[in-house]
Amino acid sequence: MTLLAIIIILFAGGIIAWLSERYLQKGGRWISLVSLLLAALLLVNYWSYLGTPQSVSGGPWWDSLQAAWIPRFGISFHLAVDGLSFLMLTLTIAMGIFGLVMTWNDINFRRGFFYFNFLWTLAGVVGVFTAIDLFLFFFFWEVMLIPMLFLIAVWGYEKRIYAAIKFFIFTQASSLLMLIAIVGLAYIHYRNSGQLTFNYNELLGAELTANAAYWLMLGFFIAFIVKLPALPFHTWLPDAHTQAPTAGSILLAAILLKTGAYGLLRFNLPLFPESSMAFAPVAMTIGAISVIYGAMLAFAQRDMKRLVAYSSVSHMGFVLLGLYALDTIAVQGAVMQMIAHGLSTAALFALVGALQHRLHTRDMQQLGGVWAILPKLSAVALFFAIASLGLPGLGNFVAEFTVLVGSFRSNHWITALAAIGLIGAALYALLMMQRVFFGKLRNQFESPSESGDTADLSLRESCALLSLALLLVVIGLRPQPIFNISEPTVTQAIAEIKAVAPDQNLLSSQSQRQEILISTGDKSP
Amino acid sequence: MPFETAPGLEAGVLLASILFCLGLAGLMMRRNIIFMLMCVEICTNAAALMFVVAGAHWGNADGQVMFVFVVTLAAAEVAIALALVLQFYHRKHTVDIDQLNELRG
Amino acid sequence: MQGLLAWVPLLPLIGFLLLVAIPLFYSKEPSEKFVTAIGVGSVGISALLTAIVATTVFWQNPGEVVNIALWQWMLVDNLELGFNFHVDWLTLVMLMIITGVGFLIHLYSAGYMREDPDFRRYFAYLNLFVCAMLILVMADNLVLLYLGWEGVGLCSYLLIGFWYKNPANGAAAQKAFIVTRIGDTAMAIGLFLLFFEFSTLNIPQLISAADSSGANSQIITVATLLLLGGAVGKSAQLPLQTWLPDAMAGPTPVSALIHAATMVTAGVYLIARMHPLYMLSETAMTAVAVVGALTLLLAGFSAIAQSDIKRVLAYSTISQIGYMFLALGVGAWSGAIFHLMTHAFFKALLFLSAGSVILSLHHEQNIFTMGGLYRRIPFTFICFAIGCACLAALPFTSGFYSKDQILLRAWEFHDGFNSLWLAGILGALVTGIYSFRVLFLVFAGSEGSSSSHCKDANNTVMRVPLAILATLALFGGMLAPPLQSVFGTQTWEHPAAWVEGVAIAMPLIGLVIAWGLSRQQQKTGEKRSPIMQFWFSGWGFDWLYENLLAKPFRNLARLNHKDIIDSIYKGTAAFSQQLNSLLSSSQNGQIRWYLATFAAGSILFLALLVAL
Amino acid sequence: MNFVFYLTAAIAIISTIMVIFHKNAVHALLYLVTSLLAVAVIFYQFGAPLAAALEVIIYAGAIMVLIIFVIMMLNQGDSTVVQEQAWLQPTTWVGPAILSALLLVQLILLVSSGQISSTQTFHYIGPKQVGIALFSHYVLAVELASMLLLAGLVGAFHLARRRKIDQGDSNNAI
Repeated sequence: MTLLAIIIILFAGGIIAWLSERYLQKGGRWISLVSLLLAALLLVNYWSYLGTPQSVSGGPWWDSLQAAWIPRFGISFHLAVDGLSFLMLTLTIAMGIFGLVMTWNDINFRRGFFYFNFLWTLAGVVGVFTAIDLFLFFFFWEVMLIPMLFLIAVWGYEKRIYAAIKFFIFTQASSLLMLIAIVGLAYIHYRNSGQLTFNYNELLGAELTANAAYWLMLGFFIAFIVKLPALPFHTWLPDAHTQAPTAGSILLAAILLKTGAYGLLRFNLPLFPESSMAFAPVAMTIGAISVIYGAMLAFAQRDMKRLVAYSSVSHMGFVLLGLYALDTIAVQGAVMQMIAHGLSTAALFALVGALQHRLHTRDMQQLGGVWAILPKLSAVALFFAIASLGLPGLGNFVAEFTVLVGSFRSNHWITALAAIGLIGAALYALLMMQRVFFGKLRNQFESPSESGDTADLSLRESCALLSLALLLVVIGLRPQPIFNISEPTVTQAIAEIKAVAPDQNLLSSQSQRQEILISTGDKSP
Repeated sequence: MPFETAPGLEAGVLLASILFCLGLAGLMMRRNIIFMLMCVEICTNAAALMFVVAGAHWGNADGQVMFVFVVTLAAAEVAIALALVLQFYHRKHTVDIDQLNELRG
Repeated sequence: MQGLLAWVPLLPLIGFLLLVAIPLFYSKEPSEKFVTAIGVGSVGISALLTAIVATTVFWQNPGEVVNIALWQWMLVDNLELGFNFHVDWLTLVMLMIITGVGFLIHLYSAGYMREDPDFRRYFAYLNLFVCAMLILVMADNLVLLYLGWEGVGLCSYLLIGFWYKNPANGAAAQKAFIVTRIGDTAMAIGLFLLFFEFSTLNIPQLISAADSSGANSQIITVATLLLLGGAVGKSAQLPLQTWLPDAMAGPTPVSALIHAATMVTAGVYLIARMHPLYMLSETAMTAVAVVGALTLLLAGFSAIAQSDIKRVLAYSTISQIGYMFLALGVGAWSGAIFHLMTHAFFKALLFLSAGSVILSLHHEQNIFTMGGLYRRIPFTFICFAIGCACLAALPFTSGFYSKDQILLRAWEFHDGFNSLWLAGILGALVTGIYSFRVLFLVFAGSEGSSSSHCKDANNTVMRVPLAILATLALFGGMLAPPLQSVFGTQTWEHPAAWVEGVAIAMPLIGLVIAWGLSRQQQKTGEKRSPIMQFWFSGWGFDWLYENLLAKPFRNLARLNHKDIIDSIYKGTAAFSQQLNSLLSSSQNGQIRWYLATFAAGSILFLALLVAL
Repeated sequence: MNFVFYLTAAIAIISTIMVIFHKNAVHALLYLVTSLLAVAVIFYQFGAPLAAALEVIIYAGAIMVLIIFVIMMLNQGDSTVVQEQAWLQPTTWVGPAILSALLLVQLILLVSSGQISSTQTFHYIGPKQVGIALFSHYVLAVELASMLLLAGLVGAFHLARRRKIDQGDSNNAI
């Protein structure tokens, strides 16, 4: 019931926020805050599950809720939560609160409708992270898109319509693919077993021919990596991120991208273990190339927000790499990367938003030397920039390191390639610091007399950003609790795959070893 | 009862075709709506002629029945069309059909 | 008592946090005294703690190994990492250098940076650096070491670019970080490979695993070479040495602490720490030695041609670390660490006295505008001279003892032809030349253009560290650390007397040459012959990398800044738009046009009918 | 009798040509009436007296009168002739003429290629037969036609009504 309550609270909060605009000018944000806090409070319900590691045999689910929805087609309203979902839910709610607080005063028109969209996006995402019925999953997948579309199209920056349409076409086309794959899967299962169902747990046992499984897997895969996004489907992201309002960018970067990764881990790998295994090298290559390509493009940008957006492509490449390494360490690292990237990138977007709010530009050619006028903001930006370049001791490092260590075990060369992305990350992160915060202060910013706008971070912003920073440090130094929470889900997914080909993995690692031996040759005695 | 004076089916069809083509040509070349309406009348008339000729050839009353319907149609059409012309002239003070292009894509 | 060790890295961290958090509670900038108390005090207490632990625990029992487990960092599958410290004598030596020399440099900084508007930020960075460096040397697993490794890299970046208003400083900082990051990435891949082979990254476990099992020697070779990549990057060795000369853009005490005494020697520490692995691979050992030999020569010659006092010292640092690598490569582990220690003393001394010179001359760094300063700033002169003597390894200075050990060991290391020893000896000559050249150019001879407005800028906080460091530099040779517990007892027969003789003579010959050279150069000024120009540019490495790597990358990035992949989608969109406008232009609202198309269509249709 | 047919056919064609090329609307209309009358004669020749009568009464009579009325109501004056002159340039009519000619050629080709029975017998179909067919077999169509006419009536009345049209609201007045 808790899950349903969270979703209902968010949906209802959105509607109330919209309706209340007529009576309370700025009431929407308070209503949103209250509903988000309520949702967070409900999440605390699951506190008792945190300490105790769940046995895999008893199923990984902590809590579930099932009600018939369209029984005729075997569709039910089936929500469930396990460690992975819980982490993602926590991230969702936390980032929702963060985005709300960071943009507390930013929305000047149609406030009610804004908060309506904001909360509905979150509600959709919560649904995506908890839906266990494939049809319901698809339903929520669509629910989160439309409000996001409005967020971009109504409150965005100069080229918002273009960005919104691009975002919509990409995600809609990809979710269509997913719908086909879902229906195909249910249909094949129906033909084999005579039972029409969209239930995840039952479809896990669906018997598929290798060929059919491969195509279905590809359908899911493309849908999810468009969202992730990975090469070559990433191009909606820079536009959408750049044009979205700050709160929208935060939602997009911190949460919406994670739905793709979540989908890969929750659905793609367990549903199609054999074909995922066959496909893994390709997916890992895509991931590694995304890492490098994203970093390179981030380096080439002038627009600060675009830079951060491309850095997302780079970071999410690590997630893809880790997931398809099909190795416990790497998958755990991918989960960690989802969280760490959510925190660091959300903060960076918030900072760019704050900067633009104050200096009215995000073009790095026009910025420079901002440290002199906004030292606090710059220091915080420095922190998140180095977090994003993967400095050890912060969350992103733990994630990237575990991803790489794990993937190295399944494929040396691709991982080595992806590791080059670490250099790329340093290039773009430092470039941003140099161009924006260091160097000479531009003349037009020198006189703060223009307005009180150029005030440094307010207490509200500082608190929001510092709590994120603190979280990153905590994750960086003590990531174990998170690893523990996601462990049952990850081990189960990996076990599922390992069970399919118990010796194939061994074989491949053996052959990898052989490869190394050959490549190093006879250098040492 | 056979009707001996008839000049032949081909001739009738030919005449109908010529009249129709003339009407179509006029429809395309005139810009004045009134003239266009007249050309529409020529076309419908040619079609009606075709019905009658064919009916006569096969000795069937259907041809003339259709003629009756065509006339009915023409009457209704002209009535509506002329009303539209009046309204159009009232608004634009012209009878130039080229001014009526607000439905362009 | 041993638990105190955990406080050693923690105290600077607390100092850092306090300094950073001040604006949260206090709207005004705190006074310099307060900042100094926190910044210098934290490191001072750390140094004190280290000294206490060293005397109480380690002095009595040289074989003592202290393990401090703080908390579990990660436990995923079989990847188990702890936030644990492992302290043995090797670590202890590093601890003493970092906290001891670090404290002195902090103290000096308080004087050097006085009245800088960003005083607090400076000490925050410096404290963070000390913390990271301490974690680096105390780590008991390679990932924790990597944490410190990257942490010091970050602080180096921040401190090089400390005066951020000058874009050149920022560029130098960026270069430093990125070049070292290239090495770090190699090192990271090395860690992956080690974990792949041994399923652990804990250093003692790794070493025992490598020793005991018939571990795959090829993998160990590759892994050690990759670790060497990291060491080369951090220690500014060939081929990643280009960042260090530029790193002199930072404040001079920073150069003393980070780019001379501690951080740049991290590579040496890493290899020394992992020496059992290196011993398993002859290839890796040779690589280390060759890198060291080549670097020490290349950097030495470059140092001769420099005109910026700090760049001379930077190249000399590269060269001296080359000696350490040479020592590592020939298996003189304790010699390398001993040289690391003495080098920390005398190079810190040199940088700090150079700082005094620079401050006295109002931030003038060109040695050709100096000259005859020994009269104006005698104290600095004495300190600098002591530093130079140690650097050149004149007999009975600390540098002499440590370098002698390396050269002797290299002599033993026959590979048919004593090329490594020859490189070392030639390097000793070059060292003599460049160190005394700069001494003579700055302090001796006639006064240069900027000497006239020289004003002694030393105050007490600066003099005290200088004095202590000078003493250490002179007599540090007596303090050879008892590293047998770590590296085992190494014995070697004494070589022929003439070998010793050559090693002693070289610096003296260098001194004479330097005198002549400096006389001549003071007359000719800054003109350089082509070969000198080539050396001045650091053997063209910067040029090479700029044109081979940086420029192509930048051009590629610029070419592709619109994202070539997006053009696929943009192309699709443009195509459909074209199609749309084509079709919509047919819908022009002209009834007569529609009629014409209708007629044409009928004609086409009938034509088909007729044709068929 | 064929002579009469060809004569009336020629009259019909010529007068139709005059309709489409004439500048003056009233004159053109008179030519149209002529053309329709000629067609009525042809109907008669083909043994369709009812059709001939209806052609004269409804087409040439009622419908043409309607058009005349409208021309009068528009009351454009003499300027129309000049305007028509300007609108009917060779560049305007060459294209349509070619298209129509092409169409005609194709129709002729089609007609001539068909096998027409040589027995050129035409049947006389009187009003009675037509009436019987109309009110037995086609009664539904007749009802529909009546509804069409009713709709036409109402529509024409509604559309032609002159209303006060505000400037701003002119777009959705119809």
